[in-house]
Amino acid sequence: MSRYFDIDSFLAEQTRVPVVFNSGCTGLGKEMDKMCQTRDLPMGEEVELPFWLVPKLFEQNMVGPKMPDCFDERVWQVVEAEPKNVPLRDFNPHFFEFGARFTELLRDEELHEQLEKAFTARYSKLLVGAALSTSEFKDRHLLSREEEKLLDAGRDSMKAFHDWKYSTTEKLTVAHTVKANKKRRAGGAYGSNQRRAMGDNLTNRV
Amino acid sequence: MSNFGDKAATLVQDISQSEKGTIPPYNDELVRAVVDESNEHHRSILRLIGDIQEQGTSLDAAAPEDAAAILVHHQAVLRNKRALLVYLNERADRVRALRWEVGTALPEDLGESLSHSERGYFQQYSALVNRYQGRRGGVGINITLDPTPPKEHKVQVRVLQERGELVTRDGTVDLAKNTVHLLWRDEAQPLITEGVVEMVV
Amino acid sequence: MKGVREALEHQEVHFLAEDEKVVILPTFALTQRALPAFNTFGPFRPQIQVTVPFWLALILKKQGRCLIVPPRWLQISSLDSLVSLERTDDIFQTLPFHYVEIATDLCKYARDDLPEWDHLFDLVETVRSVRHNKMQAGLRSLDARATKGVKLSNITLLEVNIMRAFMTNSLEFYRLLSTQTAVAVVGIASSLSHTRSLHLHSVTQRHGPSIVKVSFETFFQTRCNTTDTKVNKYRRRYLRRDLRVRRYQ
Amino acid sequence: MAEASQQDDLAEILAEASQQQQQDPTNIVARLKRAYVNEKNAPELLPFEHDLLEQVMAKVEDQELVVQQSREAAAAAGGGGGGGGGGGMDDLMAHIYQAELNRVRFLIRAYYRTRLFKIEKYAVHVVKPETNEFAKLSPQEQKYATDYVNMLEEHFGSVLGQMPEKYSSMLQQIEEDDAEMDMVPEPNLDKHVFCRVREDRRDVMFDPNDPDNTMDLDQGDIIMVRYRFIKGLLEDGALDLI
Repeated sequence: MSRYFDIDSFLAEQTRVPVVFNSGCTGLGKEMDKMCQTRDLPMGEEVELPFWLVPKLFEQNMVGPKMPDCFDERVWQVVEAEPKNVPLRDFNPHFFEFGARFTELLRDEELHEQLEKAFTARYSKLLVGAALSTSEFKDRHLLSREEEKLLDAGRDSMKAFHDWKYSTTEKLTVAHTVKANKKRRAGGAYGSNQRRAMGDNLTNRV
Repeated sequence: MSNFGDKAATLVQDISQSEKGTIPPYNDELVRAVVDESNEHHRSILRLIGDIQEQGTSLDAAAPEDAAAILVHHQAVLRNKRALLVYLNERADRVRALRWEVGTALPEDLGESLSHSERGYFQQYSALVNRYQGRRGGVGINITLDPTPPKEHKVQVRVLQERGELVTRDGTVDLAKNTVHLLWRDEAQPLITEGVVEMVV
Repeated sequence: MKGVREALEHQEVHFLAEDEKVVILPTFALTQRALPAFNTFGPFRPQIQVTVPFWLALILKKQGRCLIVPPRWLQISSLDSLVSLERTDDIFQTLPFHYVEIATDLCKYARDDLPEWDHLFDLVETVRSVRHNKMQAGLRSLDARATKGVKLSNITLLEVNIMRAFMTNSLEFYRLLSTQTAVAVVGIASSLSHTRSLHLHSVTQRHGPSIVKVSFETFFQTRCNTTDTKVNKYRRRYLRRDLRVRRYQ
Repeated sequence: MAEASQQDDLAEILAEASQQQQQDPTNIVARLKRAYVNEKNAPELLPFEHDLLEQVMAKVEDQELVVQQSREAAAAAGGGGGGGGGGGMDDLMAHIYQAELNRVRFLIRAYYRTRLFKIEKYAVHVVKPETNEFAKLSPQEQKYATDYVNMLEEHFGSVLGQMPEKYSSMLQQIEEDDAEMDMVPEPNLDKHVFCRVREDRRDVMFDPNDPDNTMDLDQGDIIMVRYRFIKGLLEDGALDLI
């Protein structure tokens, strides 16, 4: 199990999942449900458990999980309508990692498809552009932890590229490059954002 | 709503939120608490098993509510164990990185952030890398040098700490304070790491 | 471990580029062929072209001992046509595997050997940017099918390195989340999906009710009958056993 | 007309430029470079390049002598300051040899480091006797891996030893005979890697579960694919990781 030592994989399993106890639970009334009046948890009780407790209990048919709030019908409606603007982090900081684990357990085809669709939409409409660029990105707060890691992987690499390209360029005079940039931009060259970003970068360094 | 595993989660959360490349103080208190909680769960498991056996029932025929309770406690111990290991492992990664950053001597202020076992681990790891690099039984090349590809082959350095004479490939150099020298990159690098000299750009 | 990232760093790609060959015009004479070195260089004669690795050319250049002959693709006319081709064509044009690194270094260290080095520098950056935008467009269109393998024609190493972590990690998520690559999906929940809760009988059929006891038996039976809680504590037998074998081999 | 010929020129120039990449296959530095880049990009450990490293290390020692000699010659000819023409050339030779040596040393160090890093990451997996991972290591690496696992076990044991019995192993979540080691990190062979093709291959099937899906590989092609699918081609030398 190569994910055993992975911090995010661990934290994703902290997500609360509503379950119904099919069997009772001896001595754990209060532990499983603060409102419980008896020492033992009675059969049929609905409680919220952290996900890490669920798979084994489910395998043994001791609990039946229900869909957690973060995968509610309404969530998918928003994701479908405006994939770029959905604050997935607010629904669940480990939206995809937890989602993958949860579908693996339930084998819920519909949920599986929704997750894949959501990832694809967010990846192409939000992540690619932001990850392979160094210009300011204002939507970080919308990202799940997994998306944020992808974003940083891309941006770190872009930043390292700029650092590399303009390192030890003491002799590269600003005047030359910036002047040339302006000339070309005025001439209707493409990609002004990117070039501007690089120009700025150069100015800062020299 | 169960609060099993909450302490464990705090332990992992803390290390996860700490700045990359830093080593926050070892949280001995919380580690102990998670260990104690695990032993408490384990005692509950033994109690439940004892009760079942007392009734003359074999575990095979245990009532589902007893089995469920055992399973919950069991999973809780496993969860705590994983938290402890995720915490220890992430810290161990950072402790090892020190060997490559600061060399074989653990800086005092950092040493205070480590547990007793972590300090031992650092010493052992340090020795392990030394053995691997050694001439006898090792590969015979210092592999902590050149973390990035060589660029300029000579670098200009200014002496920050009086060091006296240094024998280099080009002959002997007197490292008197504030003097400037042109050194081979690989010979300068350990001195830069130690803070004896700084690079002059 | 410091200095060891999981992937190549850009500086390392640059290091690899320095082994590419370049033509120089030496200003000195050194006819003696190389001694037992890793590569053979020379002979060097003033004003006679000779091909050397790029790192060597840079050393000689910095000492004022040679002129570097710019490669033919690093010309304003070639790069101008390249820019328009790169813009109009969907595919990536063929370029030297290390064109960015070589052009950047020449513009840094050998600008007196280049006509209008700053113009060249900008043109190469334009080429790279156009290609970068194409790369982004390509990445946007990726989906789970890419986990079956993708051909990236004419991409260069530095370009690979720039998108490497983002692309491979994204595909890892596609692999994880893809319904195509997932294990056979059993529709336990889908039949009841309108209620979004699970039906339990199907699970019972899958596993049968006796599994619980079996696993507990193995975990705890021995321990109820023994009281020597400490004896086996450090017994981590698997590893010790194996390592012992290794040590005395 | 002029434009068309310019395009032809460009095509010719670019074709020429991209042909320059062939490296001499007998050159041991080129081979070390390949070994390093492959090692860096492969998720698992590749077999240690015994012969290659032995040759390179021997040559490094030779060259250290040569550098020493050129330096002495330079000193004799005029204090290394470039007084006489001959002295300047000796100095230059020494500089070139030193520079080359530095490049080779970097590759050796980086190669060793990359392997140690992977050994640490998958230490227990690497020393397991039932896999052949251990055989991929050099004798020094084998010692390193074994010692490393022991010290890791001691360190983790300082806390695990206080856990309830049967929960104190660092190999299994719950100790059980004949059960799998479910805590041991292993390399992810499904990781996607970039490769450059060295030899033409027709109809290459990547995914054995999808036999209809094949690809032609031409020399110089760059592909991105799951490591598992090209592991064999890498071993054959049909492609390199980049």
